Amino acid sequence: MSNLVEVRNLRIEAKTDSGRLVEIIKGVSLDIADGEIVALIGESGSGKTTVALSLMGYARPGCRITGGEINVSGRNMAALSEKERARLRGTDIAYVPQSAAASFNPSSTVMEQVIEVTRIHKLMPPERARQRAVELFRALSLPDPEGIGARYPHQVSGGQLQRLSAAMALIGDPKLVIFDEPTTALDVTTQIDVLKAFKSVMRAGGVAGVYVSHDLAVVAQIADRIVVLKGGEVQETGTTAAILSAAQHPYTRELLAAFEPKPRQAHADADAGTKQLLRIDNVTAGYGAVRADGLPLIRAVDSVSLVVEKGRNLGVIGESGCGKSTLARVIAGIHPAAAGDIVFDGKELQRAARKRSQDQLREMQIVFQYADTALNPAKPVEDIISRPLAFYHRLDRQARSKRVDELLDMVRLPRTLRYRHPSELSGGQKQRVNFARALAAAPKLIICDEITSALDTVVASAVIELLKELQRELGLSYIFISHDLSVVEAICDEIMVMYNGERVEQITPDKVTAPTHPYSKLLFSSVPKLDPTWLDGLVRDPELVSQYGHR
Amino acid sequence: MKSGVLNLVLKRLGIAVITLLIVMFAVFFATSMLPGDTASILLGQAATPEAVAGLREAMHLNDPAILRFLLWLVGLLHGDLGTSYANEMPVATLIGGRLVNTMKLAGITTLLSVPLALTLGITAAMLRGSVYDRTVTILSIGVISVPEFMVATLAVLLFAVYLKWLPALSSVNEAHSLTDLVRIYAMPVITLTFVISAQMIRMTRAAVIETLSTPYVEMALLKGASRSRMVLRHALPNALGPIVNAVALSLSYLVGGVIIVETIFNYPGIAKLMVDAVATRDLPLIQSCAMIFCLGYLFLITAADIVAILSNPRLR
Amino acid sequence: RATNAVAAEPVSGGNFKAAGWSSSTADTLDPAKASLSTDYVRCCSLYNRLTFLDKDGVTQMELAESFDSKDAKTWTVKLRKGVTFHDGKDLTAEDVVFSLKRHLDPAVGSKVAKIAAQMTSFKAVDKSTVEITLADPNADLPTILALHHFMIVADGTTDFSKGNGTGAFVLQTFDPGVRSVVTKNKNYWKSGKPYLDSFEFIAISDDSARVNALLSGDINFAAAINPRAMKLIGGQQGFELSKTTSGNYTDLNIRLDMDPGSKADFVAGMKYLVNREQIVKSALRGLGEIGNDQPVSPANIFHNADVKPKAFDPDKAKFHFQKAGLLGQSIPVIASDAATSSIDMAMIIQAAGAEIGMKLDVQRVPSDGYWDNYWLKAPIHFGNINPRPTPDILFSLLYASNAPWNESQYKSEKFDKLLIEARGSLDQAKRKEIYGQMQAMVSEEAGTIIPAYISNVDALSSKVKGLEANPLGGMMGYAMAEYLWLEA
Amino acid sequence: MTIARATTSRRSFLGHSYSLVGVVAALVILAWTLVAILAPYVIPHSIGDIVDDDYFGPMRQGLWLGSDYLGRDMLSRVLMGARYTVGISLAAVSIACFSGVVLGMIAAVTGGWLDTCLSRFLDAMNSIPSKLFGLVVVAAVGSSIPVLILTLAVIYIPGAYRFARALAVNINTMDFITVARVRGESTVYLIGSEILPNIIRPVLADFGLRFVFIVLLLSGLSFLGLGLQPPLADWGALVRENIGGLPFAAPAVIVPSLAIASLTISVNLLIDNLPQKIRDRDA
Ligand SMILES: Nc1ncnc2c1ncn2[C@@H]1O[C@H](COP(=O)(O)OP(=O)(O)OP(=O)(O)O)[C@@H](O)[C@H]1O
Ligand SMILES: Nc1ncnc2c1ncn2[C@@H]1O[C@H](COP(=O)(O)OP(=O)(O)OP(=O)(O)O)[C@@H](O)[C@H]1O
Ligand SMILES: [Mg+2]
Ligand SMILES: [Mg+2]
Ligand code: NI
Repeated sequence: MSNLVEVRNLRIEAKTDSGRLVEIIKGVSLDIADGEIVALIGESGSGKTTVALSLMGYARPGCRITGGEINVSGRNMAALSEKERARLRGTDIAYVPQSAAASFNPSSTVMEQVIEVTRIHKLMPPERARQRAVELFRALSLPDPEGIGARYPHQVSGGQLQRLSAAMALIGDPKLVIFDEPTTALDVTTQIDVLKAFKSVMRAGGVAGVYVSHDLAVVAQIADRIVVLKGGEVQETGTTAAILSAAQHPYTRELLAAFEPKPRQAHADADAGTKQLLRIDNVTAGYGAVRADGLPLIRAVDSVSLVVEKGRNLGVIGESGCGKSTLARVIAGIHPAAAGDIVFDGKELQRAARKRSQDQLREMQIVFQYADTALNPAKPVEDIISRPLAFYHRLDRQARSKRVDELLDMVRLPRTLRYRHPSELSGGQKQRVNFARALAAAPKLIICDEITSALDTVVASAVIELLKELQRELGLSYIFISHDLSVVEAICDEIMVMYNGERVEQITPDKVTAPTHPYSKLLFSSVPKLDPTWLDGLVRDPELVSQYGHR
Repeated sequence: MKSGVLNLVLKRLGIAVITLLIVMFAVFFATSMLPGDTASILLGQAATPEAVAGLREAMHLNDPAILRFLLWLVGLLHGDLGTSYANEMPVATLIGGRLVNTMKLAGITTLLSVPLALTLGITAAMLRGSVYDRTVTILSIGVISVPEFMVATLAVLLFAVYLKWLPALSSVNEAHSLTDLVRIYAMPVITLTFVISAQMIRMTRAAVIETLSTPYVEMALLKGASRSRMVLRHALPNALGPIVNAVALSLSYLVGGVIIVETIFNYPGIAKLMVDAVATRDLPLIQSCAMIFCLGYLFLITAADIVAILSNPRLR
Repeated sequence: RATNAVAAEPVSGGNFKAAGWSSSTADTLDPAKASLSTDYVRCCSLYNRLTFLDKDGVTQMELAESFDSKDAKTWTVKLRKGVTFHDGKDLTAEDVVFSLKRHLDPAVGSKVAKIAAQMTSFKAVDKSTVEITLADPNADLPTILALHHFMIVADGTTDFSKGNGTGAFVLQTFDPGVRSVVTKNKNYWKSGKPYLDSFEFIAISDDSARVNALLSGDINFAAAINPRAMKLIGGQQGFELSKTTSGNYTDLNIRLDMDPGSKADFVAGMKYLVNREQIVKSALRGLGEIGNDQPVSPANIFHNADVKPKAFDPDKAKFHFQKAGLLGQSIPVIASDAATSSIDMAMIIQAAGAEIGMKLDVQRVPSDGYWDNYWLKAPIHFGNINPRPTPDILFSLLYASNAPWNESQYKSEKFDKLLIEARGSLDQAKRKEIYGQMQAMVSEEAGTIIPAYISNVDALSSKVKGLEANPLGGMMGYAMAEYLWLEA
Repeated sequence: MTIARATTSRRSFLGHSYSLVGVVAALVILAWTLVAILAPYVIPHSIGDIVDDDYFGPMRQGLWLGSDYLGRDMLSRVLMGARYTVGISLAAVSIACFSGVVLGMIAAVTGGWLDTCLSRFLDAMNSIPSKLFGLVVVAAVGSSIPVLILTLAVIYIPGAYRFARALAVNINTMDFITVARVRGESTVYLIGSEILPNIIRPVLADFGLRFVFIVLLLSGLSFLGLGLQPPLADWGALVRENIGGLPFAAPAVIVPSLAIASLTISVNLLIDNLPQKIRDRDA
């Protein structure tokens, strides 16, 4: 056996609650050589996470490995006993989960969890493990590498958690690391540091990797080979260069084509009597104790003003933790502002959602960043989506059911998904259900907080198309929060750059090549390119990096 | 963080004092709702109107009840629990030794039942749906569905009457050695363990099952953690909130609810004292006992709340 | 099988442990306040009375040497000499005067204040002579003073927690509601007694627990066991039963001054409806004697055996109920665990009623507060009367027009006259005749139904010797501690 | 999660899936319910009639479950006892859990003063001894079966409240609740449709336990004079009044104990193995 990993004809079935079997992986085969990094790309819901997990001999609840072989360093993971598998997990094969936030135990410190692998497998004394962890933190450009380990997960931002879980995987010196969308929560500037760290660690240790991602540019930087999945089957395999430059399979071509989103056409009625839909003036909000002047101790949003015009979109970009989500919550009234005014559709809005009228609530919908927690785990998808239909529009049962089908179609989800619980969906599927629910309300303004972060390029561009279409038909407006600059460029009429709670600049998409504020410059120069050599050849202005890089 | 916890504890203590006052008043109100008063009850069948009137006069029961209650509260502030109406002894004396007995019994039972119940609950959760799990469920429900007095009586019949291994009565004053102690406490403790464990077992099981399906437990599995590590290190700390609540509620039973065990094993504890006090409408004694029960209960639930908060860094 | 230990040679020594059935924080060592068997047992071991009732119901002298009276109104009591209290003080007439006079003080809360009220004056004639004057003549005074409440305490005692008496034992520990331990009084005036080194008394209110404690050897004596446990103990080696039929009874009272008792036919019907045999057989499991609706039991020398119990006759009962126009109506009957076996009796009567279409609505009420809230008050309710040594006490307490506990509100001038006549007479034969007549009267006329006199069964280890039955109740009229010994 | 997976084989029928254990448990409960309904028509003897001269009689022809301490027919008494044990306990536990859980969820969702006041008030109620409470109820409103049911319910509301609130507080912090809130949903919808489905399993487990407690407390209250009047008796009371038969292994004490155990165990097993609605309909 020459390869580190040899998967042959892998089949994984899920059992629905009626006992019906659904094949989610239909005979996948793939090889990974020692020290090689293989990227799994493909449609959201195609089984990337499932295949990745199966390499550890694990299938999620409700799923079962029903056929095939998974040989990792010569042992068939599917056939081993649970004990033997446990021995390999963490030491031979390590996993970086897709949703890092949920994968940390909320009641113990980050450091404890990072070094737990060394405790379980008695790899090294805890002191030594801690030192090693700090080295990894530093390599992954985490702020305060010495002190961050003592914090609890909730005291660390989403992007930081993602890097911490990478450290957790790397500490056991595994032969194979499985990264499941490890940079989705990172802004592009941080992403660069992290990718560099991954590359150097893996190269230094000769570690092989499986890199699951929807982001082709990122994949281009890190992977040696690419496996394209769709519907639980491998579509195409090839070296990174080959796939990127000369893809054979039509689906792969589709993916690649979708990577370059059509830039936004100038609005047809752009100048025709624009009307303000939303205006916020000098809004300040934050967390922690309220000070004497009525403002909170920690200000996550600091005197931000913005305007959204009817039928137009505003993009909000900025570093992870700069206050984007907080701003969204403030506008939606979930986190009432401490100061400032919000005017919506000509009327002054109450700061707290509780005090707004039902129509006001309906007309402004917010799509939460974390789809995992925004969907009630106890309810099937159809109930989740049809509630706004019943609540706002008083549709009867049949009409609701019909509308649910339409909405599922719109967000490119199969209709059969309607009966599932959120736990039976993939990351990107959850995200789309979350979005479909907002659409169901038929609002005037939708605040989208990272609604495409877990979507593959094809589906993401389909969703973007959907947004545009709806906008054309219904005159909707969006506030679009994203770390993905190309998506923002594609849809937004205006882009607001935030840094540390403040608005530093507002530009139009056609000017992204020439931002004026230095932070914006750094940001835009960090957007990865589809060119595999981009990362290695990247030179950034060291002054900018030291000023706006991670503190 | 530290001062936050301190603040929290202080706040809870303040609330506990208010709750205590509410309870005291409710108990007072309840007692005065009951027909009959100490004088007529003490005289029992001999209660002729004249005799009752005379005794009432002599016992100063003619003062308005609320006044006596308030006086008792004032006395309490000076650490004086008052004097029993029924036998004119200081309430503190009456309660003293019995409270110690109750605490001993409760303490020993806790030491036995809590670890046992948690172990069974956790293992049942780990092996959910297995024969073991079902057996634990059936046994734990079966055991509490047998009335307490029957468990106790059966135990006495078996261990004291037929096998003669253990004494039928738990005469605390005869404990001179450790073996005596074991012999005396064995049966009451076993009976009480039967009574209170089921709730802890079931609730522990339910809470652990909920946390076992979280992504971080799944992550622990993917790190190669053993079953016990997953449960003890990852699931349990996060299920602690509901578990300590169930434990607190179960243990609160040990303070005031053990009347049947006290009766059958003739164990001089405080539950029987309260029943006697109610029977004789002995207001100072009722109030003092009620206060002890309430304090015990408040202590337990407050401790549970605090443990729950401490176990969850998010709430700290 | 109800064995009475035959007198063998008593042996001294041994620690005796007995269990009664009730205790409470209201447990007291003040004889005037004694209300439960626990109190009686303790008081009997610590104190003495002037007189006591022997096993045949005959009054014997204890601290008194003699009781004399010419008119049954003024009584001269000579006290025994050489008796000392536990604290060393000699017994004097002052102590007796103090002990008796206390009962008249309402603040003491004496249980026998009503009976004591007839003693209008006390005089310590000399160190060992007391003169007691009664309001009206009463030939029974020596017997009345055999009641447990009339124990003699030291003059001026206010704190009874020391249990300072002249009795056979000295108090060691007393924990109200829990237990008491008394040890042998070395200076006891009855020579040779007591035999036991110590006597511990506890209460186990649970019937089966009490029996089990005896069977497991934790105690030597279990008082008042459930008749159903007899089978169990009877079958065991090393245990014995002692049966006492005293005058204890549970009665069904129909108040004659309230509906439906005001209809004479209802009362008559009820008397026929009570299946006395079944009550004795099923509710009491044979441990009782069929009663004939009057309070003087066969154990009493004044019992009138000619008053026959009414036979169970549902047809007659139905006839009377029909006549009273009450058939088919629902009549509430109050019963409670407080009155021994009353719930069982009520159910037996209820079942009989159901057969003839008489609907009796048995209401079980809490034993807590029963005597205060229901007894004497409800139109139809159960009572439970402890044995009293004389018909006079029973009648004046329970049936005289001005009786404090006139359970059925029976009022008869003739009866009242007879009562006073018998009380003042020193002629035994005449009294017996009058009492006999009175028994017949209440049996027929009063609203009280006494289906049975309840026997008491104590269970004990065969090592316990010296136990005899006593008409005042189980445990040798509660005074057993002084008389028992443990076989080596 | 491999370690927390139910291994029961389930069968489906009418859009629900059932486990065998659950079906058996449901059948036992159904059987007792039928007994409760039909008891008056099938009992061989009136429950008050003394039909045996002996007491604690053994099982024999005519007296299939022997006789009780008075010599009454045990079979009739157990069958009739089912009425009270099943009926009263189920009514009481339903009221207790319904009110407790609803109040608990409202407190968790509303928070603030309402939460504090409600929690303290119910804590206070919980620390009043139930015997005292029972006596007060008898004294204040007298005794009848509805009063008995309400008393039992009131005694167990605080516990149910505390438990439900503890669970609901955790759920209440989740984003999906916020989503529903900013949709403008009412409290009723929040607790009924968003929170309840997520706490229903532990709440039901709690329901099962409380049911057992109520079955047992029922007889205790009857002895305080609250509710059932002689000769009626629930199973707990049957055990209690016949406890003297234990040394003789009399059926009079064993049978009602087994009846209680069979009912309470079935209720709890059913709760653990409830039929589940099958969502997947595209088979
Ligand atoms: N318990 C289940 N029952 C039925 N289908 C399931 C279950 N769990 C997952 N699936 C389906 O399996 C497929 C593969 O899921 P997986 O999480 O592997 O997708 P993915 O490729 O990682 O997608 P994403 O990029 O959105 O995370 C999805 O279509 C999902 O709906
Ligand atoms: N509940 C909270 N308590 C205290 N601080 C918080 C809380 N929630 C967020 N913060 C802090 O407020 C700041 C802004 O957070 P916010 O979630 O708005 O960031 P973001 O821009 O949306 O980041 P990301 O791109 O990672 O989603 C961060 O520094 C974060 O640590
Ligand atoms: Mg995935
Ligand atoms: Mg955010
Ligand atoms: Ni992305």
